[in-house]
Amino acid sequence: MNFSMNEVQEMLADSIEKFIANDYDFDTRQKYAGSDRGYSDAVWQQFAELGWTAVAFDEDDGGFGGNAIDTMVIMERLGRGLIVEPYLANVVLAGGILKRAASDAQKEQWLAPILAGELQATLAFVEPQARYDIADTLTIAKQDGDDWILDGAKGLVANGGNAELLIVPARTAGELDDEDGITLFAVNASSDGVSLESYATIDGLRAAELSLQGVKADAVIGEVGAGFAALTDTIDDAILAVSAEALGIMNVLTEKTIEYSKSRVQFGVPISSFQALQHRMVDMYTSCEQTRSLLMWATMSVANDEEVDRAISSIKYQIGTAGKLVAEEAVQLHGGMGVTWELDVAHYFKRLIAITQMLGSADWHLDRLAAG
Amino acid sequence: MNFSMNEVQEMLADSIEKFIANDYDFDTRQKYAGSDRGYSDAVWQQFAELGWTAVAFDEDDGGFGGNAIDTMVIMERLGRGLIVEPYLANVVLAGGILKRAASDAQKEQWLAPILAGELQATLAFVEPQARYDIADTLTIAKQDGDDWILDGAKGLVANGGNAELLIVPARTAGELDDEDGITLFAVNASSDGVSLESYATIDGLRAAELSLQGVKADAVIGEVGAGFAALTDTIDDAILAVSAEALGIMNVLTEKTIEYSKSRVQFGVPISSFQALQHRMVDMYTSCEQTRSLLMWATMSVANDEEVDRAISSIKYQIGTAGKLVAEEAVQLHGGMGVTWELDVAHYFKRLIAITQMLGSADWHLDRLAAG
Amino acid sequence: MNVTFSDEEIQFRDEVRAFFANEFPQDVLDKQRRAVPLTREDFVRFHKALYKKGWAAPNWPKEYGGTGWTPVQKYLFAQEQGRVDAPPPLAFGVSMVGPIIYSFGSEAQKKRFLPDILEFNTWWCQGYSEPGAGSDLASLKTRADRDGDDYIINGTKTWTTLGQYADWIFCLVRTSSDVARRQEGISFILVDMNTPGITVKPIILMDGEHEVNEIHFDNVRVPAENLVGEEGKGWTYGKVLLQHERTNASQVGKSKYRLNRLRAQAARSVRGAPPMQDDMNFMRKLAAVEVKLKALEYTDLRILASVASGKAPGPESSALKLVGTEIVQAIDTLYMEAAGYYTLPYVPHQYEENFADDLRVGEGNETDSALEYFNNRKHTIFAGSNEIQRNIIAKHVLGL
Amino acid sequence: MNVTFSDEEIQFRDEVRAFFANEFPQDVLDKQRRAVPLTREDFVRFHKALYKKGWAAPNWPKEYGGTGWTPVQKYLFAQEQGRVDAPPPLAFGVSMVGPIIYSFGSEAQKKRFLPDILEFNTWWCQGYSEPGAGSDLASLKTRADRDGDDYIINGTKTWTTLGQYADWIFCLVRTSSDVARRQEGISFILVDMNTPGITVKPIILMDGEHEVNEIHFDNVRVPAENLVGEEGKGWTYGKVLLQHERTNASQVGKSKYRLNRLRAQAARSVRGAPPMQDDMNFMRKLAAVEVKLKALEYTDLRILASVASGKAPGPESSALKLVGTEIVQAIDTLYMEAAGYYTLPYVPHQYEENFADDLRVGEGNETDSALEYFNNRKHTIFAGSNEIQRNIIAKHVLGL
Repeated sequence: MNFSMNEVQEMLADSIEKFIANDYDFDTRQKYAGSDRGYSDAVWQQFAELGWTAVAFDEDDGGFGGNAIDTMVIMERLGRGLIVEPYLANVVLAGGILKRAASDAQKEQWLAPILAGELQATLAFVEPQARYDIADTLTIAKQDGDDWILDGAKGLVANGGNAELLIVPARTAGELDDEDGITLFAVNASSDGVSLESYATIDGLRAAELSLQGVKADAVIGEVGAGFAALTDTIDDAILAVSAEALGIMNVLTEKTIEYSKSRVQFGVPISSFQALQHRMVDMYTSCEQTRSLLMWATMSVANDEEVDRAISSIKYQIGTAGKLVAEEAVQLHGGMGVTWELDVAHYFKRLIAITQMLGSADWHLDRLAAG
Repeated sequence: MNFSMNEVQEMLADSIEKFIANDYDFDTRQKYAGSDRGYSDAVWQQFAELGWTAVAFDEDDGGFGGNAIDTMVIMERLGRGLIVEPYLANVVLAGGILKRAASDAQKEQWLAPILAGELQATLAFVEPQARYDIADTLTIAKQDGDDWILDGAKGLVANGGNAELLIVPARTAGELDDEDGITLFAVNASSDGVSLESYATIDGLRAAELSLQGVKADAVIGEVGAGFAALTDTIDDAILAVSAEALGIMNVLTEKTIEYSKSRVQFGVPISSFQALQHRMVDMYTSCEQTRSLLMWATMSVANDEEVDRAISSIKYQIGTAGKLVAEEAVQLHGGMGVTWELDVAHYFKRLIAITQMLGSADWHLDRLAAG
Repeated sequence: MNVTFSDEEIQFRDEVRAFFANEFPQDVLDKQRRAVPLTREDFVRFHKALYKKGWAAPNWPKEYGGTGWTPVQKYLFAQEQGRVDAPPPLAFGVSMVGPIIYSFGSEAQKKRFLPDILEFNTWWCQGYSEPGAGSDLASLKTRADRDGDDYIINGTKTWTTLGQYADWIFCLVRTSSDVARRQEGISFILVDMNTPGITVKPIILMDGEHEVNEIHFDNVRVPAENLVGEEGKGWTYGKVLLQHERTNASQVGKSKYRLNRLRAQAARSVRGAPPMQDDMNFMRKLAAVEVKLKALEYTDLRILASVASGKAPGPESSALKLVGTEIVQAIDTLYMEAAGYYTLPYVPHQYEENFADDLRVGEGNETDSALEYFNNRKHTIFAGSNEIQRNIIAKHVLGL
Repeated sequence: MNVTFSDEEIQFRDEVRAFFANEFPQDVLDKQRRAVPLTREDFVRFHKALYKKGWAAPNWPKEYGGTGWTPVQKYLFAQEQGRVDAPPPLAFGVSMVGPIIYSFGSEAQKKRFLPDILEFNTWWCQGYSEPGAGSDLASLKTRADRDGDDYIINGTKTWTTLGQYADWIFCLVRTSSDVARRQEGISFILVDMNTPGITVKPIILMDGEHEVNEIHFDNVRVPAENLVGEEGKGWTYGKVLLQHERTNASQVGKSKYRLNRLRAQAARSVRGAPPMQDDMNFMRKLAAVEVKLKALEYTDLRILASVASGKAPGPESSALKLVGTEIVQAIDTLYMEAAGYYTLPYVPHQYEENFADDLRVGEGNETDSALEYFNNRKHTIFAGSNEIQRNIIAKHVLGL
């Protein structure tokens, strides 16, 4: 039994922390978030050069043969840095589908350049009517000779405005929310009939509403009608990834709150001396510890392919509840300063809240656990 | 708009408070609770002589023409005194059925002696399998010539061991939980086939498991098959009554906790000076105030026959949640003393918890509200 | 015990309802419902509508142009206002500085300021909090030094709501430091925002909106005649007002409106998704908040009734702010749960007329849900944080 | 990062499992499951079973008869014990006074006391808390005055668990008052419960059971040789022990057992009512507690791993007690919700053999649910209340 990182992970963690400390302070983050693309391409290139994009891929796919545990190590630190670069969309989502379902040729064509930072990609898995059910797919694909023609709409496409490659699950058979009959398509964002309405999200990142009207797909990824397995496994990875990111944020918020409480003087004493606030900060701390424990369990479970559904819903439920508690307490205990745009606390808060709202809310996952 | 008591209510409240202050301290209460019958018949006679049993009945029925508001005034104070005398079973439950459904002759025969304290009665409305659904009735009554023969089982019959008159809802038609087809029967507790297993309840009161095997009923109360209306209205009264009792207990627990915190010295200061405890006592206080407001609304709604179902489920949900919070905080803040049999706090706690478990739990009533 | 209203009261309620249906600017109501921030001109128009109706100052004595309403009438007005989600009148002029001026000000000050407050010709803002003095207001540092017939003011005030629109500001300033209690050195003074040396610096809140400001005073020269009441008595005057700030803090009307709107929204399908009312767990939470709100409404009424019977609103009104703001934030969360994924798009002002339809995202004010949630975090912090409210109740109500 | 166990560890776990299945008194397990209080003799029998197996003292060094288990082995033992709901070994002798004696006691004391503790020939109880000294233990007043070769003890100890069965008691007593810090006047002494002047007064808890006691010392003469270590060092010795009291405080094994039993109970119909598992809201709450418990299990394991890697269990283990006891009480509430109306009957001991079947009320241990809920209120109060635990974390972990 061992809860510590291996050497490679130590090095990885160390280099990311150094990068954030030296090159990614809050003002820089805000500058990147406010830029046209919503992130810094230079930083993205750096991630690729340092190999951070390739950690969790097989050697054959040009990766380092890591797994969910390595991604956890990375994402927790990206969370601490409040990083806006599109790691989730490119590496975890698009990369996750490709490594699972793509042919060698397709990996050559798309996965390699994604990991190299040369191609921007994403997975358009949310449909407006589906709430959090990824099987709920109205977008349809019809065969026309050798071509597949897609029609439908996808929402909240992470990094959608920047992506050149869109991976689009569409229904080729079955009913509204059948798991069978979903096929994964590679779609070039510049194809006729593709329209992407890009916008900022509440956390300062970018997403887009995607509409597909008679769009010719570039290729089918994996087998026709059998895309759901790769889709679910990829979404599970994404849930672990954002949960690790959320834990990083929860810890930063707790540390900053403790720090602030020691420096903020009211009634002649630092507010850290008020017992009512002390006890609430203790609850923030234990929430972080409980969340870290659960994240480790969940990540190891997925890595060992044990109790995966339970692990995934448990950790996302935990993030949805403990994360919300820590976020709200951090703002409350920062008082007026906590609600200002100027202070980083509000932006950690907003990213954390955004995470609680994506990939299944606390209630949605608790329902899954309750149904057993 | 007016939230204060009228003159009659003021007098009533005043006389009950005086009685408790002078004749019903905690040791006395414990003595009565520990006696064979589980209450003091002398005290019960006194209640009847003072007319406290007759307040909420029409003049024609030998009452004072009061309503749910008067009962609220009484029950809140009986709660403060942690009274064990069977007011709920005799007056609110049995009396409630009789005043609504009984013939004048039957009122003469049973209601009058109940209000006079000469007859012990109760309503056996709980069935073991029914959880909190009063329509869920398996006990059946079959007609045999002019007689009705009852077979079945009832649980948690309040005051069952002492009651001479049992009012028993039984099914004369319809399915398991139809509202139609339920008939109210008067059963003499000493009839053949009646067996009553009496026991103490966690709050120091008494209840009994009732089994009916080929029992000949004394009479039908009201119309055959149409007993449900009187039954629901009576249960609604009972919910208001125990809610008022619970509010009385909540206030006592909050007052005692504040008092104790001022006298209990730790680390050289009274624990009332610890801010974390102060804020928790504030939440106890606001819970009491919120509960009082809701009880007043609910009671007036029932008195004016407006939004009755919503009012009833709202107040019982409030008692189930705010009551539990106040009860548990009171014990916790009393520390070790709070968990001892010796101190009255534990017994207020247990009665309050018992109330949250009867006549529909918080969750059960919240479901009713959610279903609209 | 009863909560029935007299015929006169019913009649009054109908008159208020008619006012909001006809005389109140409907485009302002419409903006409010679309969560579009109101312009300065919007505020002025609806205040003038109230003035025209003679309802500008419910709390003022009749002699100064007040309505002379009973507590019940004030309650009914607030209810009707909440029922249509009308923006509440700004408190700074009519509810805050006005009462201080007619209670403690000179005749000259009354003549000069009260009519313009009534008619909303002058926009007032509040200068209390300072960067270093939040919950601990008495530690404020902004100094007003006497210089001939003037005071010279130096310092910084913050969290000044809508200060960017203000013509005048009322401030608590320190006029003396050698006093036994810090409070005794504080005075109450009125300052023209156009006086040289005043700069208004916007503070953007986390929802991206400009609602509050930081106001810097750099040797601002103010005529001594603008001092209200006696030097050093400012704290006493100001406290009356903080008390008042809390009395409308339950926000019951507004919360009722939002819950009803949410129920209606939950009854229909949004974006083709199943209606939220099919989700029993969501409906349970909604019902639980409704119970809390119903209780608060009656707590409000109970305090109202005791005020009506002559008692002054005591510290127990702190409980109104405590519970009221918790309910506001619970409702925010319910809206976000209903919006689900569509909480995420950040598209402010997308419901303004000039905003292109095809750029809008989501439905049913979904994308407002997060912005409202963000903005409403302030309710448990500003106007005396809920921690301070608990301290007040602990000390003054429970005697701890 | 992994939580796989070595083959040796798996083997050990199986051995423990076999022990509880065969060598541990099965009637004791059976009583435990029926929530029947154990008799003194029950306790003695199962402790002797542990001794016979050589597992009496997992925490002791081998030289004194300890098992020399690794932290992982201790964890596995606790897991297996929880899995069958076996009563945990009493802490007073082997976990509390034992370590103090072999760490700070004289050779004579070691020879005299340790073997009987191992073999459970002497039953020990704890004399720390006093009526006036609960959370603030250092304010204890029980005095031990030197008189020749003896100490004369006067005072009262309270909350003494199972003191009615005890042969010996270990006490913190005040041997000197003229010291700089209150702590410095405190000494650690061992007292034979049969000494004249000791009276044991039962304290009945709200569930009606006799579990704790008040112990009065009236001029109790104790040989000075029973003092452990140096006079005035008792506080230091005692603190080690309080720390230890917390390390097994998560109660994960027991809580796991209770949740599994509840899931099984929820799957079947009780009293002909629909199974609780048809109630989604109940199952949601159950699932939520399971998540909390899973997280705590891994917090436990993480601390365990750090201990295994040589670090001492620090104040962060306070979090284990905090969360662990909250979970215990959350489970109590779930049992009461499942029991519904049948929480109410107060029929203690109704599952004892000699209890007449037809006098039993309810099913599925329903009528225990309230008694267990009542009794478990103590967990957030005794052994350092959760408020004290929060203070400890605030001070020693967060540096507030």
